[in-house]
Amino acid sequence: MTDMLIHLLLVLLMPPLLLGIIGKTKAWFAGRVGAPFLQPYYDIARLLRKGSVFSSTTTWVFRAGPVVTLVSTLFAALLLPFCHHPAPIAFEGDLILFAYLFALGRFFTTTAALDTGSSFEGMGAAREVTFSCLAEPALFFAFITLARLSGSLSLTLMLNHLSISVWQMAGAALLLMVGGLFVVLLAENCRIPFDDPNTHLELTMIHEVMVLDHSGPLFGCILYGAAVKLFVLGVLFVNVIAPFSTGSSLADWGLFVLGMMILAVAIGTVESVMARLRLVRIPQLLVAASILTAFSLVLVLR
Amino acid sequence: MSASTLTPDSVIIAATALIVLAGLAGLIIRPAPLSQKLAAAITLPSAVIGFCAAILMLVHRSDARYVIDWSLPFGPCEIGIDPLSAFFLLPIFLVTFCGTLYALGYWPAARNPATAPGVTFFYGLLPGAMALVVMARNGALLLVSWEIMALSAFFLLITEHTGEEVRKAGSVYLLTTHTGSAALIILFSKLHAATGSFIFPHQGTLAATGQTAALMFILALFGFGAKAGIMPMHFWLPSAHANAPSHASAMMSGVMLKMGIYGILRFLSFCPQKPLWWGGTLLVAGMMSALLGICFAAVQTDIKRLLAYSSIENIGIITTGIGMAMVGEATGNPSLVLLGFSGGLLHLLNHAIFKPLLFFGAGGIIHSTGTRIISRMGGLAKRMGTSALVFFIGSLAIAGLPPLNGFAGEFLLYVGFFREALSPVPVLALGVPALGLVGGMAAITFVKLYGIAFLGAPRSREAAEAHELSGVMIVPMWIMALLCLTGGLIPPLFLLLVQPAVAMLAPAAASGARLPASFSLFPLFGLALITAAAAVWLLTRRAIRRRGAVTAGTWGCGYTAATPRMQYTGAAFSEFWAGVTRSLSRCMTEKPAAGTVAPRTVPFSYNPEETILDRFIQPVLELAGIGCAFIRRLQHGQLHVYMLYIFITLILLTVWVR
Amino acid sequence: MQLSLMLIMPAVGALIAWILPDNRRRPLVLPVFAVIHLLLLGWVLVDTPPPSPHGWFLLDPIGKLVLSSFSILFAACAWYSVNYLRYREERSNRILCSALLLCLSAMCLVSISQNLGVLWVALETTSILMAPLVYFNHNARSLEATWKYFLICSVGIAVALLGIFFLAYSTIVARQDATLLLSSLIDDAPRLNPQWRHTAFIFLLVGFGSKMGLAPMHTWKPDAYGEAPGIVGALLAGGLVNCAFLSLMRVYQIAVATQEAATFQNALIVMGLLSMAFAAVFMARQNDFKRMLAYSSVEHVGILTLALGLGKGALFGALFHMVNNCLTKGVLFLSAGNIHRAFGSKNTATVRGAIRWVPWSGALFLTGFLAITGSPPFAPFVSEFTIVSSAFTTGNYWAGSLFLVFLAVIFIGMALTVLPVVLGAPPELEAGAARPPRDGLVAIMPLLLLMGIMLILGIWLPPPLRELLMAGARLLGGGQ
Amino acid sequence: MDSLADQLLVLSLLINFIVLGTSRLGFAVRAVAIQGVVLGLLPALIHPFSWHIVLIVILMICAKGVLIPWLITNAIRKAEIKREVEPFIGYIPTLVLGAICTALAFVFAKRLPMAAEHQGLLFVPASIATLMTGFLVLTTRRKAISQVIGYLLMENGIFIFGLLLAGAMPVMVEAGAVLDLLVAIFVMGIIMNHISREFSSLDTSRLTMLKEE
Repeated sequence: MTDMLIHLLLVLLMPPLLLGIIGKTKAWFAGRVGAPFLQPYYDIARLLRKGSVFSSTTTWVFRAGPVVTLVSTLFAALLLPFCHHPAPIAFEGDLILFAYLFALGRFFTTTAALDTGSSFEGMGAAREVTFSCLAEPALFFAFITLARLSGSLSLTLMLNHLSISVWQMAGAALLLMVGGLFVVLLAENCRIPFDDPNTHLELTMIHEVMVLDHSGPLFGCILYGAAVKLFVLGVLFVNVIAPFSTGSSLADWGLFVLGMMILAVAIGTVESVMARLRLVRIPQLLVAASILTAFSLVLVLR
Repeated sequence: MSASTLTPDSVIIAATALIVLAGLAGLIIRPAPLSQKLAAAITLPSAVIGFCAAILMLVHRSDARYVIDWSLPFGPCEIGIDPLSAFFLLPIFLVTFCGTLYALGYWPAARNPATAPGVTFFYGLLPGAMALVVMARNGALLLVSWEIMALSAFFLLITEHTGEEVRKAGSVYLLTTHTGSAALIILFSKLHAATGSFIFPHQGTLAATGQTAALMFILALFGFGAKAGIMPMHFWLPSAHANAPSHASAMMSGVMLKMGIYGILRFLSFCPQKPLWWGGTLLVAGMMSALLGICFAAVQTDIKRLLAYSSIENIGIITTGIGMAMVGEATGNPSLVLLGFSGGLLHLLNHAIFKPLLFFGAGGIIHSTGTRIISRMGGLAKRMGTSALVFFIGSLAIAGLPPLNGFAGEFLLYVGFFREALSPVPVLALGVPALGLVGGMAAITFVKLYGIAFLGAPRSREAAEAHELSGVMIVPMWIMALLCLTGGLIPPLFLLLVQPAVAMLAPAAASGARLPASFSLFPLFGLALITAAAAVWLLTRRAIRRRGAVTAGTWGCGYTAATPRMQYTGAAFSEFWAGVTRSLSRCMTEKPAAGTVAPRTVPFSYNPEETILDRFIQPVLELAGIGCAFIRRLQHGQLHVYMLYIFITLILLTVWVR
Repeated sequence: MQLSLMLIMPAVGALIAWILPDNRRRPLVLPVFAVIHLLLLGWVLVDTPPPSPHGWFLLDPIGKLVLSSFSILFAACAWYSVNYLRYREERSNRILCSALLLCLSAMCLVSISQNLGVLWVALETTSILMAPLVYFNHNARSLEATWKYFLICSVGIAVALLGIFFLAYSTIVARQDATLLLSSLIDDAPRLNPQWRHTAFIFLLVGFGSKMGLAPMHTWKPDAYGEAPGIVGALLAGGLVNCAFLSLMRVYQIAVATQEAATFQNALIVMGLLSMAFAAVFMARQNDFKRMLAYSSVEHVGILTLALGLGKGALFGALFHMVNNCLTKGVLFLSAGNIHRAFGSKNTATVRGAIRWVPWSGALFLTGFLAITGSPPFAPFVSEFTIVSSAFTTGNYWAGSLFLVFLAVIFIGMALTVLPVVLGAPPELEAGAARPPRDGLVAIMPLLLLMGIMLILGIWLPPPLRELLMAGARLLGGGQ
Repeated sequence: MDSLADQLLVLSLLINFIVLGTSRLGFAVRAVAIQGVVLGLLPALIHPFSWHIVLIVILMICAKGVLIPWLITNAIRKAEIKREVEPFIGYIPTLVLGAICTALAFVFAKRLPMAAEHQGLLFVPASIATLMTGFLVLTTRRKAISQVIGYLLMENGIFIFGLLLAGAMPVMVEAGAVLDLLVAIFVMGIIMNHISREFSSLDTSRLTMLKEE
């Protein structure tokens, strides 16, 4: 029960912190002091208090977009185990629901973008759907590998089955998979090298350009939702690379939070040391990710 | 009528007859508007009754057989309704009901006095023929009803035959269906040769083995597959669906394609043992159709062609399910059989709900804007709000997103593939990423369709002048939309209708294996999701209200003189994807370089080609024509040479005989 | 008694038609005598007359089928002709009417004669009588058509006569007194001298074949069918063909009675398939829809011959298909005639959207096309399906498959000609040109009736007819 | 008696060659007429006397010897043409072909068994040869007239064979056959008249309007 509560609290509260950490890391690399860790929380709070501007072309879809995206992402969070603590919801095939909840969110975000009738947002939507479509196979190959390793079709069992011993057994495969998953993680959350969350050159952006017209509380939802998405995929990633479990549950939670923070730092590092890719390269990288994960499956088979 | 004769099966047959008769009345009685209303008045209740009766037969899993002496030299004519038939009767009656209602607004006799009677007639004959197809237990009878079905569809298709494109579509369709029927004729002749009668053999009692059985399977796959639109026999489908009146397209795509699936299932049910390669073939063909179908759909510019290609995709998914079941049967894996059949049939039922919905929507758009080109629409959500809403639901459903019915069917197939992934030789595991890709592409397709057609600012004058549809057109769409929600929130309900058919097709598996228990949890999630979304929606709305909201123009990133024509078009949206899959979806894009510093207007054309039709069928026909023209010289008008022909024939025959 | 009446009445009608001076009223003679003929037909169908004294004349089931199908077709044509000839008042229809009626009686003679000699005489008479009918339009084209038709048919029928002589001589060689009587020929068929017999069969096949229009003796067909008026086309395709086919069936009866008909049957199969192949080739891209109908007729005699060659269950199909072909061809030729008249052309380049100008004829032409290409629910499907399925059950896979392939090709070819003719938008009328009159229901009624018959027979085969077909098949040695 | 019959048959064979060789239509017609008369006489020679036979003989001689030639010569006079212009195959080659055909006819006849009373008679080869000659004329000549002549030759050939069964054939059939033949020629004559009026020539190679292009 307490685990469940902690789970929910983490899901609801922690995500913006990751953004803060990433920002701090990048600032550190740039030799700046940077915004405080809690800056994202302030931003969201401020946005919730702001008034909104709506384009005259928009319809209810425009308003529903952020909401549904946020909700579906939160639901996806309920399907994931936080290292060795079973997820609140777990059943055979929940991994499919997991993937499709993201798809649902994406559908709403992109339609909301198209609702404004702005060509920039249309551009962003087109890129978003295309890239995520290419990212789909990578994710599923990874899932197949995990499923084969654990012999089950539920995220909880799949991820909690991982352990040091498993790593020793199928290290190579898992390594390949981790690579693939990291690409997916970055792509899905529109981080560098795929997308730049805080440039303002619309033509090169994907996610940011889709939300150009949102403002006020809805924009807050979007920011929060993006954070949650990063958090959720991060959890998946951390679960794979850090399957440590000390006997006590509290220590596990600590480990988990630590892991997430380290991940955020890693992402920040990547963002600071890498440049943004040219748009045309992105599909190739995503296909490469699918191939990596596919190889990991092959390795598991033999 | 005594209680004994009022059995569900007799009711179904009566309903079918009534629907056909209603169509006939619509043809004969004048004035046309009256007859159309009369026909509707007869059809609607009979469709409802038939639907309910079919459901009754399904839940009771009852099986009825009638033998009629029809004096044709094909043995006794047997008509029967078993769970499989009853299951396929559901979409027939459902779409008949909605389509007839929709037609009152979409194709009113008052506005098309010339064509309406014919449309009404064939719109009654088509479902009647299809009902007979699924009820026939005699090869000859099935062929007859099959051809009637095909022909009525043809006549519906050529309703607006003054259009060149329509005529071409009609010819292509007619030729394909006729060739398919030729294969079926051989199939049933072979069956006759094998069993000694045209009566269908009982389940799993077909004594054919080895080559004969293989040949029969191939014939069935070709003959029925051509109708179902399995790749590569799909080339007739897009133009046919695009050029028929929309309620006819809904009937063709929603129901008629499924008749092909029915035929394949029926044939498979005869065979006692099915080699592994049968299942493999079906699986591969299905996957190919799904992937390529949706890949082509994503790049279409014509709303109805897009929907038609997505029909190919969905048929592919259904076929995949059947193939999975076949493979499971061959490898003795009951859970796979169960998941395959259940997933396939469930998706079939779902597709029969959301595809007509979308075609109705498309018809509505065409009705009110007069164009089929997506890039000429836009901003319709503001002008036709209700249709936009139901269309949105349909798009979500067909994209296979939770919590709608499209997800339920694909979920089962996913589970099947994943379970295979745990097996020693997880070849089928490849189905998972494939389905994932299909899902992703479906998202591209329908985001584009809905976003470009309904959202943004009107892209043309017609779109700006669009008007909301009349009630009779909205109501059927609502019915379908609600069914989509029901099927998504309470999949067990639909599963109740699928299970009897599955139990009939694979009794052992149905009793042996079990479906994922999670299905019973779906309602919970669905409701939770919706309520949560609603809650957040209310919160945000309150926040927005409190802080006040102003309306302004779309933020043009500093560019202030933006016009509707600068919006992202459908072509532009899918061009990005088309670029990724250039080699597959061969789109003829002409993009002349702007050239000088001050570019003049440069034309930009973008049209996806019909690969099979343009690159294979047409050239072959051309060649054949040339060859024939060569031989035709024999008829040159020289009488004395004609005499020579006779003389030579005489001599040759005489020499041959001795 | 009844039989002689059936022979005489049309002749009387012909005489009356010849005497009548009034070109307007003369056509009315046709329907009158057609009705009388139908009544007589009903009579002989109800109580079959006994064979004539020396067994020369007898109405056996096959004869009944030919006679009744032809009489129905003739009645339809007669009804139609009244209206048609009103459009053609400039031309005297004296010869036409008399020849038509004489033709009727000659064809009766064909269907009842059991003596090959008489059969030959009657057949020759029909072909002679058809000549003036083909020439009805009196222009260069029809003249050429007539010449080709007449010469080829005469040569063919001459060959057939020689075949008959051979057959008769084979009896002499077999130490029996020569006879041309069918029954006796069948009785001592096994004892007939083989060499003579085989030669005779071939000569008869070629002879009657050229009259039926089997490829490659079909060359006269497109010309004659294309240039003759619709009625004549219908009677050629529905009547003359059936008479010739009847004669071929007589030969077949003898052939199967000899117990060693394998070669002959193979010859039949080959000729049948060859004709279908020719039809398929010539129908592709055919831009003259009346010639197309001619080739379709070639196709169908091919089907009939093939079915005869297949034997067994196919014989039932053959007989039934003979009837179907006769009636459906009637619909096609008559509606084609209407379209031809409405557009003043029979070339697909100019004839478009017939369904707009002559809705009934257009629709019937389309329906007839679907029927003749063997689409359910029309009767030809039943017969063709019987034939092909029996081909597969008797193990003639190649014949069956080729049959289906040709059917498909022909369907494509025919569809690509028929659809543009019927569908689409009619050509623009130049200023002042009046749109041709829509076709009246009265004029179209006979076609509707024929089509109705085809539809009913396609769904329900009346037991008597079925019995008749069975009996006929038995006569041909196909005991079901 | 039989030898005489054979000689007459040989005569008719010679006539075949005359028809093949000549270019003058009138001459060819007369030749065919003579052939008709010769064949008309034959039954009287090979069959014992009977009124039936007499009837046939008279019928034949009248029809083939008088009526038909008269019809055709009429047509020729109407059309004012004298000779066959340039056949599709020259005269010498046709003669050679004719010879080959005749030889073939003899070979063909050898293979067919004969009834005892007809052993060693020339009937079968003669009839086949004449038939083939008829075909030859039909396929090589341009003029409608010559084609009619070819048709006549065919008929004669058939008639020669018919002689073998003259006793067996019922009178009615014989009469009917001859009558039909007469009418046929008559009709051909009429058509020829029309042709010569339409096309101002009897050259059938001009009749090629109707064809598949």
